[in-house]
Amino acid sequence: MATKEFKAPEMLRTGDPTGFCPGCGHGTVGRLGFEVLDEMGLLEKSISVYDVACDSLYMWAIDTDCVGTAHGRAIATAAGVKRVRKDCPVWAYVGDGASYSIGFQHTVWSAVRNENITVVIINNGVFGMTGGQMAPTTLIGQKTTSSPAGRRADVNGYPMDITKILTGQDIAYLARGSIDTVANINKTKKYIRKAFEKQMNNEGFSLVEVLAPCPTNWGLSPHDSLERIRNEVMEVFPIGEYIERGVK
Amino acid sequence: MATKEFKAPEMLRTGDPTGFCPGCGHGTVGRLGFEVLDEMGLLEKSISVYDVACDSLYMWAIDTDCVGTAHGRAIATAAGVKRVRKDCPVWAYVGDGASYSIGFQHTVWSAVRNENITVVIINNGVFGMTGGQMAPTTLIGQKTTSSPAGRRADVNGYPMDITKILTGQDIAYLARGSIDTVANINKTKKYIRKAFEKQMNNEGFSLVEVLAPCPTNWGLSPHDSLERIRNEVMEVFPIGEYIERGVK
Amino acid sequence: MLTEIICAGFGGQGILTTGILISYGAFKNGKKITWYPSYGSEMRGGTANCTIKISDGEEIASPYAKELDVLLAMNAPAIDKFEDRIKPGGYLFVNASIVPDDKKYRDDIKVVKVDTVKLAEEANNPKGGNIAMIGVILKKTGLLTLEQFEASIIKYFTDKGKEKFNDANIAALRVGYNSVQ
Amino acid sequence: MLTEIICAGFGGQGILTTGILISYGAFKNGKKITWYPSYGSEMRGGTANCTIKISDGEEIASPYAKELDVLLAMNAPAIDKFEDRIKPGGYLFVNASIVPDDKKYRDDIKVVKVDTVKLAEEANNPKGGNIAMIGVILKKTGLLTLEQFEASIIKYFTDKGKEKFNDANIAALRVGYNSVQ
Amino acid sequence: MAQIIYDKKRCKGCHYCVDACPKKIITVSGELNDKGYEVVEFDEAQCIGCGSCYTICPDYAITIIKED
Amino acid sequence: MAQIIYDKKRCKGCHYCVDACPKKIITVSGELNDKGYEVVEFDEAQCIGCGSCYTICPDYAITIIKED
Amino acid sequence: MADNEVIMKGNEALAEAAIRSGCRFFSGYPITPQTEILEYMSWRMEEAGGEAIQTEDELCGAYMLFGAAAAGARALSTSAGPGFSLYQEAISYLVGSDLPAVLVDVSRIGNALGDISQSQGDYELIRKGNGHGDTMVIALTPASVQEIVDDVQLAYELAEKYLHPVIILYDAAIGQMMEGVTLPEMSEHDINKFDWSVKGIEKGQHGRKITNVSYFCDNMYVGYEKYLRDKYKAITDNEQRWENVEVADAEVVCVAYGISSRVCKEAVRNARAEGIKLGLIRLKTITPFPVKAFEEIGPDCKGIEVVEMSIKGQMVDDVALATKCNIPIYGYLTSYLVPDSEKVIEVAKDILAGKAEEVL
Amino acid sequence: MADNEVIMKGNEALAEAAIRSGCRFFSGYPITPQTEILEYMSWRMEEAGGEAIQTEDELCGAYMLFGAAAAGARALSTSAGPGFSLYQEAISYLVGSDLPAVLVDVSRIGNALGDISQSQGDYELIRKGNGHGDTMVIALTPASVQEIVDDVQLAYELAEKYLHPVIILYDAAIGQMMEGVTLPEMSEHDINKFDWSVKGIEKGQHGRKITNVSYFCDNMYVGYEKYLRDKYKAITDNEQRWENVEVADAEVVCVAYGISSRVCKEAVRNARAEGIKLGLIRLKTITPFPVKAFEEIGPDCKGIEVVEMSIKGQMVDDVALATKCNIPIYGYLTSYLVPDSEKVIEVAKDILAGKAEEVL
Ligand SMILES: Cc1ncc(C[n+]2csc(CCOP(=O)(O)OP(=O)(O)O)c2C)c(N)n1
Ligand SMILES: Cc1ncc(C[n+]2csc(CCOP(=O)(O)OP(=O)(O)O)c2C)c(N)n1
Ligand code: SF4
Ligand code: SF4
Ligand code: SF4
Ligand code: SF4
Ligand code: SF4
Ligand code: SF4
Ligand SMILES: [Mg+2]
Ligand SMILES: [Mg+2]
Repeated sequence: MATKEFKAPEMLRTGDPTGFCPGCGHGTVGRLGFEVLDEMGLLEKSISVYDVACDSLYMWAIDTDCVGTAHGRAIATAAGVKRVRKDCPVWAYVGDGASYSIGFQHTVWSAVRNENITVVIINNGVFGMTGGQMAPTTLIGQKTTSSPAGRRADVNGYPMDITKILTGQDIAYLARGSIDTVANINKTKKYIRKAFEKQMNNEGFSLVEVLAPCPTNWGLSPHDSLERIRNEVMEVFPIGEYIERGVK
Repeated sequence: MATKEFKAPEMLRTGDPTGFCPGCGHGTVGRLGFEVLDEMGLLEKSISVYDVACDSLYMWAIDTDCVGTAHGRAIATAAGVKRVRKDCPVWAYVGDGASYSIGFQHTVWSAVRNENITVVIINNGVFGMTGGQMAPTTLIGQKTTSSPAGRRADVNGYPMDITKILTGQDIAYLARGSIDTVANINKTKKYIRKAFEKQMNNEGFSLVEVLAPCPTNWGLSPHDSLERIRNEVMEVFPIGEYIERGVK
Repeated sequence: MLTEIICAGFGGQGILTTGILISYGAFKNGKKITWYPSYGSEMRGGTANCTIKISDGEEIASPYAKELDVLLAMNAPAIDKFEDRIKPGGYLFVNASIVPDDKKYRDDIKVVKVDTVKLAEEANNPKGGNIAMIGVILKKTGLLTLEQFEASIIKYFTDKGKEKFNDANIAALRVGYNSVQ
Repeated sequence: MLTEIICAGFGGQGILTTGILISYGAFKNGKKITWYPSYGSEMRGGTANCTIKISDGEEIASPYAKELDVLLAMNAPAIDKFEDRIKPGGYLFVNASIVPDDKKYRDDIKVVKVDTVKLAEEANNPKGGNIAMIGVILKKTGLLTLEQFEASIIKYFTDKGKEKFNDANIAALRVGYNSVQ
Repeated sequence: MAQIIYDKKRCKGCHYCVDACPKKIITVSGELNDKGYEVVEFDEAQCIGCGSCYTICPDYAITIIKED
Repeated sequence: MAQIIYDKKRCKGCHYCVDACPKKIITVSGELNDKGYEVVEFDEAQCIGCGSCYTICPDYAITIIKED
Repeated sequence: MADNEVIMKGNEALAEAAIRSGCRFFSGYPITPQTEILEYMSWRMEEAGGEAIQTEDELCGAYMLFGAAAAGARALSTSAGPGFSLYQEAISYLVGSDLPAVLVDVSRIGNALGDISQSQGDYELIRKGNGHGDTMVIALTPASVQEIVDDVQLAYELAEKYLHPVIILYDAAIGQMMEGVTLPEMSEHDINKFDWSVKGIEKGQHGRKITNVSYFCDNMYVGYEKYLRDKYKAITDNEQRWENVEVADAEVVCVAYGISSRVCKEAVRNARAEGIKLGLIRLKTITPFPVKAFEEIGPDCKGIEVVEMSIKGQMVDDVALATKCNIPIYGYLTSYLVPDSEKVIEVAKDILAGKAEEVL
Repeated sequence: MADNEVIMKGNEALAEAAIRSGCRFFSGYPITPQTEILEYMSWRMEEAGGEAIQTEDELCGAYMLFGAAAAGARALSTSAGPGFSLYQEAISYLVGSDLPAVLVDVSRIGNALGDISQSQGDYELIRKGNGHGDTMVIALTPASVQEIVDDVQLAYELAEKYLHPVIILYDAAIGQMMEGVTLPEMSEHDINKFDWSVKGIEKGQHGRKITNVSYFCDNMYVGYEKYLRDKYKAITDNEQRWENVEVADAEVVCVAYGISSRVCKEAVRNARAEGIKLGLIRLKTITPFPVKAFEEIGPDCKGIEVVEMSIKGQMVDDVALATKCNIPIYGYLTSYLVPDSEKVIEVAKDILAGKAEEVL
């Protein structure tokens, strides 16, 4: 009798509960990464790089090798790690504030140099860790603690869409997923899997952005947060695969 | 009897000779900017922002208000100036190293915020001031002091093309000119004029990149440098208008 | 005289604002105050607290409390965390509409159970539980007179452009105040 | 004994390398040396110079020269800039293939005019003018013997993988050396 | 037939699973766990082992073992 | 007819103007200016006042006044 | 009680005071424990008719400030610990370009990320860091919300008097704390009032050049050496600020600033009540370091007690120099804990009893 | 003469020595006067089988270094003045995370852009800067090309001994100068030799976490306070390095490092020949500051002459503390000019004649 198990990697199940807020998307997205690494037999060999935002809570949630670096510098740091540890899967697991504002330059330049790392970016539309300020991905009209009247295009510019920025770069892989539904979660997992496969194939830079809820700073229930992703966020940030080298 | 004069703005003609090397493109490109300002009656009101590369030599070549700021920070600085001096035409006149590597983030983010400034970027394919190291725009195969065997895509990535990066941004104007021929110089001047007009119209961010020679660090005669632009550089960096708001 | 107070409870219970209202009342009546939040990554814990120090004369040094004169506990974890720090003879005000009635307390402190939900209902101000609680505290501790506090709370909300809540707030305050025999 | 030398000329004249060759020769023959370029934004001026200090014993302090024992001037501006700094009795070696013959010099120094182009031709090494100049300097100043310098220059180019130039270089050196009576 | 292993102490009461279950057999229990979060309960008998609840749970609180 | 005003001391000897002149009336003179740059000379009589030399000169060394 | 008497968080009071001092330009990036400044500016500046920009990073924040200051505005940029480290290059540029600008560092615990607890670990960064080259800034260290407000006004005045950046340094405790405060009246700053600022010229005028001042000195660095030494000397001579509390007859003198100094003041009160002769030198500037405050120390002083929320005791060297190495220095050094006034007295007692260990 | 005896520029010798010390990772961004290091690495590192990356900016250079060090490599990143200011945050992170890494600052003149002339204006940046929080690094100050080479090897050893970043500081004069030098043999570094570095785990092993060390201390900052104080004390006790030249009987003692110290050495030689009792304390480390060197100063010493290419006299405070404020301190301070040995002697004579003015 065959059995099918839906089971998180042991290291996640047996560790302490995560420090994330109820309904936070970090729990799901991080798990997808670790699941993929586990299924590829790479979890132990993996090296995760976090910065100082909510992603850093994974440092205590899973017992693998990791580096915690400065805000916005996870991608640069991961590139440094990978160049020394060429056999290890190395990923930067980071927020949208980190990757598209303070660390934006490293995001793009790691792509230009085609650093052989995987980057997973949580697009939750806010600076979660610091209490919900406007992020590069904050939608027009969205109220945050630093755009109390709602983001305005004429003042703060339009939301940063990394798929536009990296169009035309010769990188291994670029995709955007979402975790608003089970189907989308499964699709996102496939993206992340491809990203790691390409890294292990030495194809270069792979980036998967994931639309995820921050119920705390959105001031919404977890349920309503997922609705918001479906109804508002996905319209501005369409999900799908954007670059796949050879295919493109 | 009507007369037609080809005459550089008085402040350029009567000042000291510039500090640029023979055949350096900075002389021509900077002049175009000052010509346009002069023709628009704005030269005196203008505020120029330079960083510390070869562009900074203009600080001593023309006697208008200017700010010299840190390497790569001219665009951010210019944005600060403009927000205080809304009536003055403010431009950042800078190198490709400054704008696409160390200051890349400010270049893109000033575009995202649609800062109402004009940016003119000298694409000379090297870090001129520091002795000809590889720049973001260095072509594949091009030898520089920090890529003595020629730039390699697999090591240093492909040349940075700002028109790809800013595709899809809602900015006022984006164009690339060249100064390899009289015709192209005249075309470039039109681009720069449009850029300033849009600024004075409060339409927001305008950027004109200009392909220009650095004979010194290319190790070529001025004549051969212009040839190189025509034969090699322009192929990788096509000239033309890329974004014009409303038209696009 | 120095009065040390901690207000604590769940994140959404308006704890910080309650503390601010008390502080403001004291300040507007000539006292020196400090108000200090627990801030930052504690956010995710879902709990909140703030420390208030009120002085009649001397400058206040540290904003941290040493020995509490008053603990305002809006939930049970707040009691577990801070009860020890109340000075003998000090006050513990308990939000009785959440905290189980059979909870045990130190016997060298004065425990005052306040059914904030009931008081708010009585005042016809469903959001007025915290202000009613302040009313109770004023009456019990004599920190400020009712009139003093009424003036300050009216000014507070009026300055914020929220004068339309003034009547309801005063009602809640009085209900709380008068609920104490 | 401390010998202070400046080599100066146009950017493309191989000034810095000439200085390095002299320094290397001295170093490989047991002397202490410092070599110091003019660097940075002077690049755009189109001139180049370097300062060499050679010591038989003592450590060299500053790499800057105080009083020149030798000025190697590959063009006229180099003479204008540095002639004053030559110590009385010191040497000025002039690249006579560029510097006009009627140029006036201080009369308390020894001026040696060297037609580098002619010497290079004689040696059948069109690029050998600078090395021929070194030959002249060696003979005049006795800084190193011809043999000492030959060994060092061979090693220098051999280590750089450029041994194919050795014969031509030695030829230029000897032509220069022997051109001095 | 499927087995549901529910680790209550990890649950944060987001109730994503309640929405995600196609059989609607996950319900809010009213019970609070140690951390004060309102946990859920499962009608295991009706579970089809689709794994949706596992997939959407951000806190690794659910494991599903489906025997074919 | 056009007038050419040539500011020799500004000239850096790049000789862009030599290439750019459609009439090929600008030539390298062999003369050096103060800074040691090899300056050019013009055959003014043949100048059509097109301004190409002005336009391509990076050093503001040339002014052209064309009278129609 | 007047309408401008309110209770406010230190951070928000700073923002409001800046606006009332005529600041119409703010640029910065969120970082705890000072994000309230940016959040406050994000709505308040528009009301005041100014510009508040949440920049993409600290570097842009610092260089927009640079540009705004060059244009003649009263400008502000604020950060904390790690973010303030990123300001270092720009601060050096502000110094080198003679630009008046006000910056704020709300310090938090630790090197690296550290944590967000209060701490006074940025003393050296502010007093000796300031980027490369021969830099020195003016650094004010308010100890209460009211003093923050007063110091903002002062900071702009000093910045404009010396054409020099001024940093206001306080710790998370003071930034997060609410206290009663009297706000100044609203005032406007005239961006055209300086002749050196860029604003466009009239025909025939010379252009203004905001760049390294050394370019305009006789013989460049030869002249600049004197210029800068004179400027630093003037600042050092004129701008020392401190508050001495019962120092003259004290047997132990505490030296502290910011939150620690408040605790020391309480300790002095309580110690004196016990008959212990404790005193306090409270530093209101750390640059210039108020060496003059130490002149009041009397012959009875047996030791100095440095009270500082730092691991290294970052202030100790300056105190030693201010006392000409003549008085033994002891420390009550905490990292993230606000010092306790009883412990301050205990340490003082140990010093008097010969039981304390010197820190230098 | 052996084959590894060559003449080299200081900057190139640094690069070659790093590679021969097993450095296989370099990241950096061009800036005069140290770009030769990057240029050298751009071809040489590939030969050695390592990675040399010209990064998009200094921040990436510093954080790639952080990552490479975390992965166990001997890593190097180099910059100068303005660029080194941009390293400040990362240095604080290296300190806070106990990462061994070597960084180089080749200092140049001035705050702001300054110019590219030699100078010793980054003393405070290196000694007291190092970003936010309670930071202190080990800082070596070689005075010759040979010493650069020796210090590179030493730097890696110290970095790995203390799990701490080490900065090598020298001025443009030493970086641009060629001298004779004996290079060490090529050696390899085993990236797996540290148990703390990230490298992937075996099943059942615990993951390694490179982050703030405070997280792993008892009671976080309570434990970290002790940990860091002990570390700093060990460094201060064990790693002071200096060279004393005729100090014991000297009537005037010069204190200097780098290029200035070479000039002083010449001055001592010449002064002694004239019968003037001049001595020299040459600092080979500035952190820890070699206070022990000052013990040799004898009773005849009338004054200290600080010889430094800085406007402020950045070293003066440390010298005063090292002498317990007991000896008058005078300065011969230049900014961009390499000091002159005759002038060193002149100042010494003035000191002896009572004609010099104290700098502190
Ligand atoms: C240099 C620096 N600047 C700012 C901060 C403060 N900071 C920490 S995390 C963060 C933003 C986090 O947002 P994001 O990257 O989107 O991650 P999230 O928490 O939303 O997942 C900020 C601004 C810092 N720690 N260091
Ligand atoms: C923070 C900092 N990093 C590096 C430098 C050194 N630097 C000065 S100009 C320059 C590059 C100039 O290249 P580019 O911007 O292309 O201008 P160009 O001279 O080619 O016109 C560099 C690396 C610096 N001054 N400051
Ligand atoms: S603040 Fe937002 S991103 Fe951070 S843990 Fe909470 S929900 Fe997740
Ligand atoms: S180095 Fe290049 S860019 Fe700079 S002035 Fe010379 S030619 Fe122009
Ligand atoms: S999804 Fe997970 S955490 Fe959320 S309620 Fe269900 S079991 Fe609990
Ligand atoms: S496995 Fe599917 S059917 Fe079973 S409880 Fe989970 S979601 Fe419902
Ligand atoms: S283009 Fe101008 S600078 Fe060049 S040679 Fe002609 S006149 Fe001289
Ligand atoms: S104006 Fe035209 S024709 Fe006359 S010299 Fe210049 S380029 Fe030649
Ligand atoms: Mg985010
Ligand atoms: Mg360039």
